[in-house]
Amino acid sequence: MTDQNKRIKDYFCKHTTRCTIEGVKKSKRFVGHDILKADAWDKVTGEAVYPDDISFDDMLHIKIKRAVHPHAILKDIDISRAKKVQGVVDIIVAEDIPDVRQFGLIIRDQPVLIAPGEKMRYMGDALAIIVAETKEAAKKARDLIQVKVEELEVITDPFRAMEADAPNIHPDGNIVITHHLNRGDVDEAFKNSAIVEENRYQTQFIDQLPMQNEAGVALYDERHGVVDIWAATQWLHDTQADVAQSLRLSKDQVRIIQPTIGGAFGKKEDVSVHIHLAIAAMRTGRPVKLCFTREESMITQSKRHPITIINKTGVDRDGYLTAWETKFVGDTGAYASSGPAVVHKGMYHATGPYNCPNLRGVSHAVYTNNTYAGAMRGFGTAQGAFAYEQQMDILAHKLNIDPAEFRLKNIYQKDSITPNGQQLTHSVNAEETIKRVMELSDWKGGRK
Amino acid sequence: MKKFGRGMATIMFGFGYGEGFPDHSIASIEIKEDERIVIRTAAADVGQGVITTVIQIAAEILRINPNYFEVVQGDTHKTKNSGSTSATRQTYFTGNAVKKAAEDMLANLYHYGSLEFRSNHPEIAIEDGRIYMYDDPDDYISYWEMAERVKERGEKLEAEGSFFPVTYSPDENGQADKVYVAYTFLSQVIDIEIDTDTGTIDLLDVYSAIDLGKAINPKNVEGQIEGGTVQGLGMGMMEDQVIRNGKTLNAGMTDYLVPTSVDVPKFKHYLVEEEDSEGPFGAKGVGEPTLIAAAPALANAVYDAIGVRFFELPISPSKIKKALKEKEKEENS
Amino acid sequence: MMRKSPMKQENRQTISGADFKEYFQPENLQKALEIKAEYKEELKVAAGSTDLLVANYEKLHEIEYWLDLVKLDELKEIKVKDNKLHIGAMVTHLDLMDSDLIKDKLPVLAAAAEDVGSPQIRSRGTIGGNICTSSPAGDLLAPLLSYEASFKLQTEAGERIVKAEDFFTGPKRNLMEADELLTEIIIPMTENKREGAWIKVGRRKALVISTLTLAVVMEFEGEKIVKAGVAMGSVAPTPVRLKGIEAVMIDQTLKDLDYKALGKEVKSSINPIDDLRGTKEYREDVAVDVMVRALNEIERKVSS
Amino acid sequence: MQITITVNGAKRELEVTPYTRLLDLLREDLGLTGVKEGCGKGECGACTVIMNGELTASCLVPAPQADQAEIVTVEGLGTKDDLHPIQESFVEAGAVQCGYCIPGMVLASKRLLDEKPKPTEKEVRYGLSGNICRCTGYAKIIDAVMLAADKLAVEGSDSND
Repeated sequence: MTDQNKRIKDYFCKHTTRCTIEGVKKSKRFVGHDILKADAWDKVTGEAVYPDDISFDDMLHIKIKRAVHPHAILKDIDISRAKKVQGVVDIIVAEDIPDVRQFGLIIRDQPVLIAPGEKMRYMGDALAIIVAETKEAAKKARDLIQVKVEELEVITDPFRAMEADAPNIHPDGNIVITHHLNRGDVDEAFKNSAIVEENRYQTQFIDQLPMQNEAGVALYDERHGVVDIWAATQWLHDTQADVAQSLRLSKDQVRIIQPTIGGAFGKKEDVSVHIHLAIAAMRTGRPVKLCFTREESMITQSKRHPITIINKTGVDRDGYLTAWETKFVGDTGAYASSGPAVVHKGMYHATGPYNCPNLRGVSHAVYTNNTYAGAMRGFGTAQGAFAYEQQMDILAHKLNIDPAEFRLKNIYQKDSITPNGQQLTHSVNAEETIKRVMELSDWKGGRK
Repeated sequence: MKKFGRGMATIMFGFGYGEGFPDHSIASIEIKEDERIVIRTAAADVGQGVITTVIQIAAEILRINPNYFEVVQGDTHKTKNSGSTSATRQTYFTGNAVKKAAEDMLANLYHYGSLEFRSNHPEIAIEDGRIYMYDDPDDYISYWEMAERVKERGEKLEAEGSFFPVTYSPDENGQADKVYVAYTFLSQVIDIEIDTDTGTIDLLDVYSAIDLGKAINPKNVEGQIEGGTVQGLGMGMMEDQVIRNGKTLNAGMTDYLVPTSVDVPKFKHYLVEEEDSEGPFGAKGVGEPTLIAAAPALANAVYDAIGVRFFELPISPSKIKKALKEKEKEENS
Repeated sequence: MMRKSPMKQENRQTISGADFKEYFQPENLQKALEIKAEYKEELKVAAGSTDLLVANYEKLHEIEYWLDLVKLDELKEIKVKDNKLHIGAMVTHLDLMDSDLIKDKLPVLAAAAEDVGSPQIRSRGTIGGNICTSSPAGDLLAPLLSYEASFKLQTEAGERIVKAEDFFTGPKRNLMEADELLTEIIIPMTENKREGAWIKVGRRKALVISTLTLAVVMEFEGEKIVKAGVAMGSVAPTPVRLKGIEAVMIDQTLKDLDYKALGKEVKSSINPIDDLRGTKEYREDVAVDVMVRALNEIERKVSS
Repeated sequence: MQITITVNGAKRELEVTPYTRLLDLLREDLGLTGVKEGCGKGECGACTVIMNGELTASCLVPAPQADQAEIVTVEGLGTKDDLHPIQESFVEAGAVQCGYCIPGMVLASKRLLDEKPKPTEKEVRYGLSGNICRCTGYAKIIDAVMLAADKLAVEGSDSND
């Protein structure tokens, strides 16, 4: 760290305990200052250890054989040729691990390996874990595994998934979860509105694209019965719990050690390499390593939800919001992941930071055979903002008001009520952000 | 031809898991005889800087240079649950947990200090790793000596703090008293130029004002705004994982495009610091809110530039060019 | 603050079992041609490797026979001979960008080289590789067509010269025989004033595969256009030379030309497809406008 | 097969296979894990090294093609206790978040500043255009390179005194 001592006199009030509150506030020495990042030194020299930088002697390499069709019943998996590849140590299929349970962030709906008779639901589903002395041998064996499937209708659109005759991707149906919002009298308010604007918005699949792909190393400490996993996760203890329940171990038997994390943005909330690593380490008794390729990462791990948003927004003649009706339909893909929380969090923010007394909303997270969608920075509200902030702009133009002024008219103040009925009791400085950004950009109602 | 456009967006983000989901963080601090102060937290530093944030908070409370701190982080067997690095929650939750642990530690320094000096708090001063009586600063006990002495008592100079605010689960109408612990607000203005020949967008300037209570580390906050905004702009104009019939057509960075150093705009920021939240030193979370305004502000800027609304993301050159053509047709007919 | 992991890899030096049978790294062209004659299509030819390693990602170990041209210094030269520019096939994009000769005589090619991928790709990728990969999006290909380049294809026994416009036969296909190597790119020089324009359209500003490229080269006697080369990339299964457009320009002055009409002519002479990088419609519409832009640019250069 | 390469100033004779990429050779055989793999296809710049003076995607170099080459990786610049001015600038400018792109960024900056000691902002942007960063939005990285240019200029003028 640079020489902080030099600066101490500038910021430190000597008789700290006897200062007034005001004095304390001004005397902050470290908070509010540009202290250099503690981990930066390791990172600029290449010394920081990321998951894929870890290796052990005698370490084996893993590759995963993945689904061959986005929605199909596995009829047969033949690993006989793959097993003959020189250097292959173990090929693990579902029947080798009959006790292993499904995993998942909110709903445990993801199988560790697909067994014959079961369904693969997207291209990232795992069919076999190949463990070999070299990466090359593992790749070669993976490509020699032969799979027979019975293809089913591939559901790519959540609206198709919600139709009565659509095949169920999971036993309980394709709608994972539905939430509602209701406040005030929306129909009456629309009737009394000067302008009502309705639009349908559509967002896309986005990959969080952290620079470091999912990777990890595991080691089984047979003496203590503990499997050590070095891999990234955004929530250490939750991943530990998910791995432990899946493998029917106690939490103490699963130790997860976090190396330096090469970015996450929501993508590293879900289990990725962890369970496969643990299984391979426990079966082979040797250290094992699994690194996803970029392609594998994009196909296998979570996405930002594409959400269809239908917004109907009313204003009165004076430019105040009167009513807002919204519908969110989110494509959560093959597995729930964070989907049951993402889509309605988006809806809960559907009006943006604007006062609106009458509100009606419904949200659905829906299964399809696309790569599953989960968490990504913004968590449903980024999709929602694309819709509500265009609604605001459109209405401002229709009202012939400066879009900034229109926002200021409706912006939350202290004690405003959110769509959830939450009264904002403190720290509501939204208005100031608009005023400040107007100043900063020399805002003149649109073009410079 | 190049057409200038400017768009604004204002967003809010309720952070923490909220919705009645149990959401907490536990952290501990230990002062060691070997001149180290160890903070233990399971909070994952994904690059956003929670390690530095908690050091700053603890250093502030314990009145000692951040150099002395070491963060033990990311080991299920060495740390207690800190919740996830998501929901924009670590500065607020783990920041508060560390602050509480540090406050407990400070109180203990006073406690043990008063025993050593046979005095009481008002006469004792603590600063820069030294405990002493106000009237005799030269006769001090260092934190490290104190750790040694506490150890001799068969105790440890260690403190734990946790933060566990309550939220409520919304009812069937989505209503509850407190759904999220607090909200961060951000307004952004984005200036662009559209090349009408190619339908491509040039990003010029981005102006941001964020209501974050308090910036624990202003430069790192700026880094969050810039990084988040660029991700949001990627969402707005180029990012699109194309999945057709269940298969990804652009798995890889050749055709899944994110902005490069040549694509990104210039930034100006304003931090609204009212220090009025219940986070550490009044801070609120900033991670996610920094992304959210960019795509809508961009869409509004595109409308300002060419008079066309785009309801579907991303706003790609193909879409812009097509819209320009249709608009021209419309205007001619 | 962070502890250094004890598990971090140290010098390990273990080599896993190999499938490859031969890795040839000849030091002269004759030897390379002999190897090519013997192994033909079994060989994977490595020039800058920037395409080869992408195409064979995760299956490099399956390549049995390699022919590495990296030590053929005779293919790394740029020189003038018989009033023609000879560019060795192993000349990199960076070499092209930095060569005064290329910048002076073939500015459109130099500009295209500067738009290839990234600095990391330009330092290794070669002109020969760009040609042999024969991607319709290869950035150097439209300029080579518009400069009327020819390619020297050599075998152990002899050589032939093929015009660039005849070389490309389909997406990633060309008329090279299995025993041939591309050794040289030959471009005629001229005493006439020659001006040109290069336009690359992509979905971001750097590190991007072209959605569309356009290279226009014109030779003037006085104000009269005596020769024209117009070529595009990513608008058909191969990079294409638009001879119909060129014919309209010949013997005209720039003033005589109706830029917009020419642009529309371009649109009707190309056959793009919808793909991830842009729609067919987009490419057609952009073709019109970039043609106009290119002609305006040439007009500016000529008058200055 | 055997190759000879000079890595960060030290000459090495190494046994390689053609499917060993320079990236694998540096990371796995030489333990230089500051060289990162982000995509394996030359599209992200995380594996950037300076090879014979030029920026190179080490994921696209078969090891035998590196025979006789001079390679500089981030480990060849400075150490934690003695940072290179470029590394120091990255720390001070707040240019580091997750850090995965940073070794490549530092090397791209070095190559740029070796050629253009006083770059314009535009030149910096183009100089870094082969290196994707997903965290920072590049602003602080661009600041860092400008800061490094200043530092190196001061250093250069000092040594000329």
